[in-house]
Amino acid sequence: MLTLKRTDVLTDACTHYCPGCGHGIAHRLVAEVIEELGIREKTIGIAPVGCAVLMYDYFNCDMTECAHGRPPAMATGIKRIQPDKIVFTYQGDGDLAAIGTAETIHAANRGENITVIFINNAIYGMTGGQMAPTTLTGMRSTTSQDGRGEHGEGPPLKVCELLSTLDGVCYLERTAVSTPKDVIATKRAIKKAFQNQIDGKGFSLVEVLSMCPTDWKLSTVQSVDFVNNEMKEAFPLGVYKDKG
Amino acid sequence: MLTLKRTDVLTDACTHYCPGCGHGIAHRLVAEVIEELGIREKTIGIAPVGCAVLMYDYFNCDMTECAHGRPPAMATGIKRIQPDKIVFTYQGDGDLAAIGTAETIHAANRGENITVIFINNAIYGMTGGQMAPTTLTGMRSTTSQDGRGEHGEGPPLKVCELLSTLDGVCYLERTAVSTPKDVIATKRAIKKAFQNQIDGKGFSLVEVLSMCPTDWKLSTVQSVDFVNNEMKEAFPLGVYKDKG
Amino acid sequence: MGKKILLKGNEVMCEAAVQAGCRFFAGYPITPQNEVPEYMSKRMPQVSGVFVQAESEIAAINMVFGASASGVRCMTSSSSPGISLKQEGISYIAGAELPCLIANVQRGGPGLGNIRASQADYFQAVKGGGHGDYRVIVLAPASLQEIYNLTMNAFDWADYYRNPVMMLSDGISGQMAEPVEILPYKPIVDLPAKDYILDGCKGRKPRVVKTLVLRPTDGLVTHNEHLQEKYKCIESELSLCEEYETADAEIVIAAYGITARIAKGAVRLARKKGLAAGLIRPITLWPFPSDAFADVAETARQILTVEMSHGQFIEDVKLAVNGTCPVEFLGKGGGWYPTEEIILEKIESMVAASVTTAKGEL
Amino acid sequence: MGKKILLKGNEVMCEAAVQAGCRFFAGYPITPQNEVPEYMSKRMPQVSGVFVQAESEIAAINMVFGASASGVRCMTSSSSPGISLKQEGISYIAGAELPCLIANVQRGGPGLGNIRASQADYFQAVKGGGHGDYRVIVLAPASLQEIYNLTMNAFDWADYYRNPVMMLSDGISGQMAEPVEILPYKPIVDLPAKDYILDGCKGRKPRVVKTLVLRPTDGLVTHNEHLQEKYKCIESELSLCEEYETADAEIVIAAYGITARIAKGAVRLARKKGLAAGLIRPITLWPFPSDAFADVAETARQILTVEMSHGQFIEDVKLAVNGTCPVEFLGKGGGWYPTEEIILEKIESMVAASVTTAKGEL
Amino acid sequence: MDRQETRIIIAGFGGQGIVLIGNVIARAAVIENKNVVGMVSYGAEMRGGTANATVVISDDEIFNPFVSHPDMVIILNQPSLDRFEPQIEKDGLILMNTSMIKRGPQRTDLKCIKVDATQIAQEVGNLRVANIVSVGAFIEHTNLLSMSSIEQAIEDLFSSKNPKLVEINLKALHSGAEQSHCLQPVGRT
Amino acid sequence: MDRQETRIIIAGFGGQGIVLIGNVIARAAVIENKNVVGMVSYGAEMRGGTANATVVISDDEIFNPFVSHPDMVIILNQPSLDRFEPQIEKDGLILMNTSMIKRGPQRTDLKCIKVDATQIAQEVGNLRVANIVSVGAFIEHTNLLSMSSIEQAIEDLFSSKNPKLVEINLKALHSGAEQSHCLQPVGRT
Amino acid sequence: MNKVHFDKHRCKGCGMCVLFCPQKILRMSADLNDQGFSYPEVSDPDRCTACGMCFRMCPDCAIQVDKEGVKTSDKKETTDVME
Amino acid sequence: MNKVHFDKHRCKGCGMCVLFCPQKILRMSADLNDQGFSYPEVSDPDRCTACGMCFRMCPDCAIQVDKEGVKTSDKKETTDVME
Ligand SMILES: Cc1ncc(C[n+]2csc(CCOP(=O)(O)OP(=O)(O)O)c2C)c(N)n1
Ligand SMILES: Cc1ncc(C[n+]2csc(CCOP(=O)(O)OP(=O)(O)O)c2C)c(N)n1
Ligand code: SF4
Ligand code: SF4
Ligand code: SF4
Ligand code: SF4
Ligand code: SF4
Ligand code: SF4
Ligand SMILES: [Mg+2]
Ligand SMILES: [Mg+2]
Repeated sequence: MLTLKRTDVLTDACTHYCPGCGHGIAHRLVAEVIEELGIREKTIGIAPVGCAVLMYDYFNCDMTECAHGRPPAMATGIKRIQPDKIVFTYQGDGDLAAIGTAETIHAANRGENITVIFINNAIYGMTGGQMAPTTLTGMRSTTSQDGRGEHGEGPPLKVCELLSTLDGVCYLERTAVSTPKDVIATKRAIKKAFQNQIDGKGFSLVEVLSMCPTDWKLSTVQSVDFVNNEMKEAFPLGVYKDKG
Repeated sequence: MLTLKRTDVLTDACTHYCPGCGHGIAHRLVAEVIEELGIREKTIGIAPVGCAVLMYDYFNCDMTECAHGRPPAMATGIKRIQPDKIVFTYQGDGDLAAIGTAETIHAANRGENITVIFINNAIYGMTGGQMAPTTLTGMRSTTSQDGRGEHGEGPPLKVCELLSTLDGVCYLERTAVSTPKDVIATKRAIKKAFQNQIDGKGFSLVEVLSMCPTDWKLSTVQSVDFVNNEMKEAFPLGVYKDKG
Repeated sequence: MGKKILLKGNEVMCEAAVQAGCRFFAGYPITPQNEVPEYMSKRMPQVSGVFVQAESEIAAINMVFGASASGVRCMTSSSSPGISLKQEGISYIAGAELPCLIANVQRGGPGLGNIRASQADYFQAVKGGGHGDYRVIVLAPASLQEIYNLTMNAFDWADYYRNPVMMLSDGISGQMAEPVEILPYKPIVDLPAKDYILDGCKGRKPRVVKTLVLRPTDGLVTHNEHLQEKYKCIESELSLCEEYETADAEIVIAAYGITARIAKGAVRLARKKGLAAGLIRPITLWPFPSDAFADVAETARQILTVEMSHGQFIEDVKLAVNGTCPVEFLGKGGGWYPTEEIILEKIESMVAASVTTAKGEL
Repeated sequence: MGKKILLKGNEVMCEAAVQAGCRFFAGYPITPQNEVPEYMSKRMPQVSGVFVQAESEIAAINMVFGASASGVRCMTSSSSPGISLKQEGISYIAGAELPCLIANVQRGGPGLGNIRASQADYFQAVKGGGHGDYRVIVLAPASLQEIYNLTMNAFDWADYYRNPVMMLSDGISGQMAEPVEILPYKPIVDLPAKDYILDGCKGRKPRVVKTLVLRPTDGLVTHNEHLQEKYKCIESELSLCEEYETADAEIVIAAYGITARIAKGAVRLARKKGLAAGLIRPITLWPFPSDAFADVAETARQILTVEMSHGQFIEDVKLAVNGTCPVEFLGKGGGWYPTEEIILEKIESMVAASVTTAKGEL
Repeated sequence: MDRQETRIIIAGFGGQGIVLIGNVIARAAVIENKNVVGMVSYGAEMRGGTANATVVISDDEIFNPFVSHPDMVIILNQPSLDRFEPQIEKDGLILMNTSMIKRGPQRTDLKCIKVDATQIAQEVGNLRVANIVSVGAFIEHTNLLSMSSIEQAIEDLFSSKNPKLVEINLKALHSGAEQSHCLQPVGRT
Repeated sequence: MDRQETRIIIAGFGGQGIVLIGNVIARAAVIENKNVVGMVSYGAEMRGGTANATVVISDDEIFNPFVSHPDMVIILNQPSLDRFEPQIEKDGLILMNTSMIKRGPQRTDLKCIKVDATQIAQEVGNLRVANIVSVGAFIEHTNLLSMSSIEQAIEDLFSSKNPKLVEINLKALHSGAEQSHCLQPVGRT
Repeated sequence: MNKVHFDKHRCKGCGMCVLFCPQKILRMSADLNDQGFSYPEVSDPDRCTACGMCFRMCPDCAIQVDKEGVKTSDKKETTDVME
Repeated sequence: MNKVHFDKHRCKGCGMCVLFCPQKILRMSADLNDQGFSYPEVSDPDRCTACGMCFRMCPDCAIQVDKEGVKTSDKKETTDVME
């Protein structure tokens, strides 16, 4: 009998995430991939500053938490010293695409052999719903109260598209966790991103479109719809780079 | 009689640049464009931290000098307060594409209505020849003594290609100052980048491939050859974006 | 007296800034100061001002650098880790002698720490977390009305002295709501013309705003001497301090900001118990009101420094007192909050100890 | 005694680091410390170490954060503006209690300033330019041989106390070349096992390296108390100081680093002139050798603080002396260099003044 | 300790409108020209957990804005009862939303207001006004503030948004006042 | 001031090999077991300007590594003469590359070594060794260091790179020593 | 026997499982758990196909699904990657 | 009359003008200027076409070229943009 159940790579702790938050799904997928690849005992994860900051309490492997936006730099330090270990970062859109822009781009361009899980929920979750670099045009947040784009905020930043121009990058895919099919695709992508690292192929990043019902001020159902209708349009899913 | 001579937008000061340095040519072009567009009295220039830091001594218009890598942020502050003024930054590859990566990308993505002159000389000039983000693969510098790429430095970062993915950007062109033809093309591009600002079109950037004989440890002639043969291959010239 | 309205400390600061003519704000979210960018994002467009959510704290301070060079009253805000990131920029702005307001709504450190209130960025604010010999005027309000008033003053002082001003707030002061009277802005000093502004050189010689001084070789030495003279002038003109029941106090509590507010309650309790306690509260942390402290040290038998950190403010107290009076300490970092009772207890134990000593001396 | 070789101060520091087993360096170019990344870029691959030219100072310090969590001896280096940018990271590393070496080859500030030597980052280094109550061990060598020796020790102390160490150098010390004996590394303390390292949880429970402490509510308070206890322990074990001719000195110069070296020359000159001068030179700036200063204050008539800044170090001198001895000041920032002659002159004027005073007192 | 001031904690689940309770009480205090300080728990502490707010009211100056040992608590769910009951000052007061809390207080020194707030809110016609129901009960059984100031505060808060909200909240307020009862401390009887 | 030490400034254009002069002298001092401190001007100051280096040599401890008032200067071009001549200590020494400098020193208290360094270098066969020609002249007319230590230093520096370089530099050294002359201070005669 | 099991205490009542159950056999409880959330109940256990959609979409790993008759490949007990 | 004029004192002797002169009529001086640089001399002024290539490539604005017979459009005295 095959049982779908909580993997041991997750600790028993209940997460602090809000009901319906996409972080929970993404956590499970990363944990299952680590389990399936049998790499728990050589994995070092880096939590971001963002809602996922406490993920060190949720993962049953060595973990660290790093200054806001700097996980790729910290990962570089760890991986360069321990090339035989598996190093991943898990970052939000504020972390990875605002304050951490330089660290993201340069780790990617150096082709650091790490895996980056990028949770794009189009908002600053942890700090209570401010505009993120990925907030959609017209979308309201506590710091874009007239809707993004009305006061020179520019359009949402597309990270996969941006990074795809870098020769150093190995693999980029954008997925979602807003339907079972997307969840399956996300897991496949995450697995590939870890496998690439095992195979020494270099920088892999999976961008996951994810729900933040709380700061979007939407119900679970509305949040899922928002990802499926609005976010997927602004951020088309797919593989943006695959060096194979 | 048409006289080709030093424009008054440049001060009388002799520059501190090394013999054969591309900064001098680029300075003249920017100054001539300012003169030709008749905007000297409403232009505010931002000098980088790099060999061009002293350009405030060379330009006959309001100038400021800013923390390393932050000219686009400072320009944002100035231009947002004085939208009727013409604001340009002049930055090296270390300034714009290493420490200033985040500021560059986000000012570009916000579509700030500014003009960026980006001098790519593939090296940290001012500090004495360390590897820049744009140093070519295999090229030796004081911090890539075995040639770039041997110790995980990654390939050179291509700024125009990178920024071309941003919806907020108006105009991107890569030119050079290593032949008279290139110089003419560069001036045309710079003029367009300023004209775009005058027309309120948003973020324009001209990347100028430029000689640094001193830190390349090459003669003038060799430097010119290096730009024409090696750099142009790694950084193809052309228009990377033009919203028109 | 105008109508009082209920606002959070963070919002009070913003509204005061708006009233004082602040028309540029750049910031990046961080708890517990998020009300600041949120309020400003709404308020700035209403007054034809500019709000920019920057990509980082570093970008924000450099946007402010640019806005200030453009002559507008401007401001940024953050909390501890974000303020650390601004240190280079603050050093630049101070070096370039530009006015601006920087708010630090302090939280628990070091590192990511937590989001409870703290006063552990005292050194950073007062001694200078950035490089070089520069000074930032540091204000430490103890009530929301004072946040309101000092924020308005801050812009005046910044312009008057051409110097950045830091509002050293904390998580409690920023998050608590209290009725505040929204007074209209009136400049408290004659403001000098801003003859350094970069606004295009029409009809005048081009100007330069810069911090690099290469020539002559001792040019930067001269510039530093000029800065130091200005700082001396600020020290002589601007040291602000409140004293409460110090005249006959044997034990004087030294505290600032929210801690001073609580300490005042402790003084009240102590007085009720017949203990001669008092409070000295610097309102400006830099310039530090050293003279007032020295005076107090002459009459007081002991000074008790209370701070929500592990002994930072106390160094300035000791420097001011210069050994003329013993200085005791009560404080912890990381989100420890003093109460009137804890402070009272400490006062009582100090009294007891001094009585014992007195006896022992007989 | 081994053979002496001629190296620049910056290179001496690098070679000592390599000898002490440093195997990770991340940095970003900045004058006057460029020899450091340049040397390391060459040397690290030779010893199977890692050199990374980071995209910024911020990235560099966070790479070091990661390398240290991996258990390797590691280091970063910069000069003043770049060190300001590292303040957030330093606060994190200190909060996480990880060892590393951070070198600041100080230059003139504030802002971009210039590239001459300076000592104006004293406050930043010693008081903490970052947020929160953390401490960094700060070393101030006065010769290249001392740079060599202290750099090796620095890694031991960092490991032993699980704390970042800062080498507070300056443009002169970094750029000057002097013959140095390249001694082999020997640990000076028994090094504890690194049981905090993240290297995959094989055969053990997973570990976490972090600075966020949310639970229990007072968890961060407890963590801070733990840090403070460690700092007290370091203070009691590690305060280092050199005294020169202080025994009978009436005027004692207090100075550190390159300034102390020059001051020593001034003491020699003064002694030749029959003036009872001496020198007290802290080798560790934090922990500050307060006891030694207090002792000196008991016998000296006056103390003269000399620093290449506008009065930072002097505050620690005053705090240590606590009013028991007058403390005079000689110093400027922005690239001003003291000479033996200038210091001697100041000593002479102090002597003259004190004679006058003595007369006046009659 | 003899204090002039009343220190209140309000606690419940995130969605129960805790902040609004604090806001209404604080505004009413301002209307009565009292000194008042309000604060809301903030940040990551909130996520998926309980929320709480504090209000301090006094005729005199308020020194400590931070409440660790409240005189009165308004508790809307079980976990908050567990957490805050031990912190209440001796002889303090506790208000419990009995719809969400099964057990009574364990301490015997507390005055206890009970109100079936969720139930009453349902009757009023909107589950979300359970918070204001509690306020009604709270004001009814304490001498802290007058009901009319609370009414005024509710009007100030809602009239600009939606007049209908004023109506339903006032209704909730009065239902809470009417349909609640106050038990004297067990220990004292 | 009575000092044990000799403080030297070497100055010229960027490409004239100023740093090497300092290096050779400092290394020779190390060979003679003297205390020595060397320093080179650095950074943006260099760009397009003059370069200079300093060396302090002493049998005793060296306290101040920074030279503002040299006892001796080696000057390879005109702008450097203009800049450094006023800074030389009283009764100091100046070495001038007369190929590049038209006027003599203006001060009358200085001992003056003259060497046509560029010219001699050309004769030796390589314009770039003009710097070592100057070193030869300098050592010949001062008592600072022995010629053999300088020779040793040159060997240490160049032998690993290219033995031919050793040869030509030694030749330059000796030509400089031979083809230079030293004038006593004008003021004294 | 139920093929789907809920860890009521872990559940945050988000309703994702209800939303994505293709059989529409899940509904939220009237009761609340200790955290104050209602949680899913199976209205018609027999119609459960053990498809795992609820498991996949649950952000809190509060669901277990037993797929009878499906063989467990050795190491891959939990998998979303359909091979 | 020479069409090309050099500001000897501004020149840094880089040789760019020499390199790019299509007429190959420029050479570096044996003499050095005050900065210590040799500077360009025109070997055969008559062959100068006033093409401006030297001007365009000079990093130090040390060159002036007079284009006789070419009309100066009012505001555009100096221009590299060939219209
Ligand atoms: C230097 C610094 N700046 C800002 C913050 C405050 N902060 C914490 S999390 C966060 C952003 C969270 O958004 P995101 O990265 O998108 O993660 P999410 O919470 O949405 O998953 C911010 C700005 C901080 N802790 N440190
Ligand atoms: C924060 C900070 N980091 C580093 C430096 C040192 N620095 C000065 S210029 C420069 C880079 C110069 O290279 P580039 O930007 O390419 O300009 P170039 O000199 O090549 O024109 C660096 C790293 C600094 N001044 N400030
Ligand atoms: S705020 Fe948003 S991202 Fe954060 S835990 Fe809640 S739902 Fe998830
Ligand atoms: S170092 Fe390079 S970029 Fe800098 S002035 Fe010299 S040639 Fe130009
Ligand atoms: S396993 Fe499938 S059918 Fe069964 S409850 Fe879950 S989603 Fe519904
Ligand atoms: S998806 Fe999970 S958390 Fe959400 S209601 Fe269903 S079981 Fe509960
Ligand atoms: S104008 Fe043309 S032809 Fe005349 S010197 Fe210059 S490059 Fe040569
Ligand atoms: S291009 Fe200019 S600087 Fe270069 S040699 Fe010719 S005139 Fe002189
Ligand atoms: Mg987010
Ligand atoms: Mg460059």
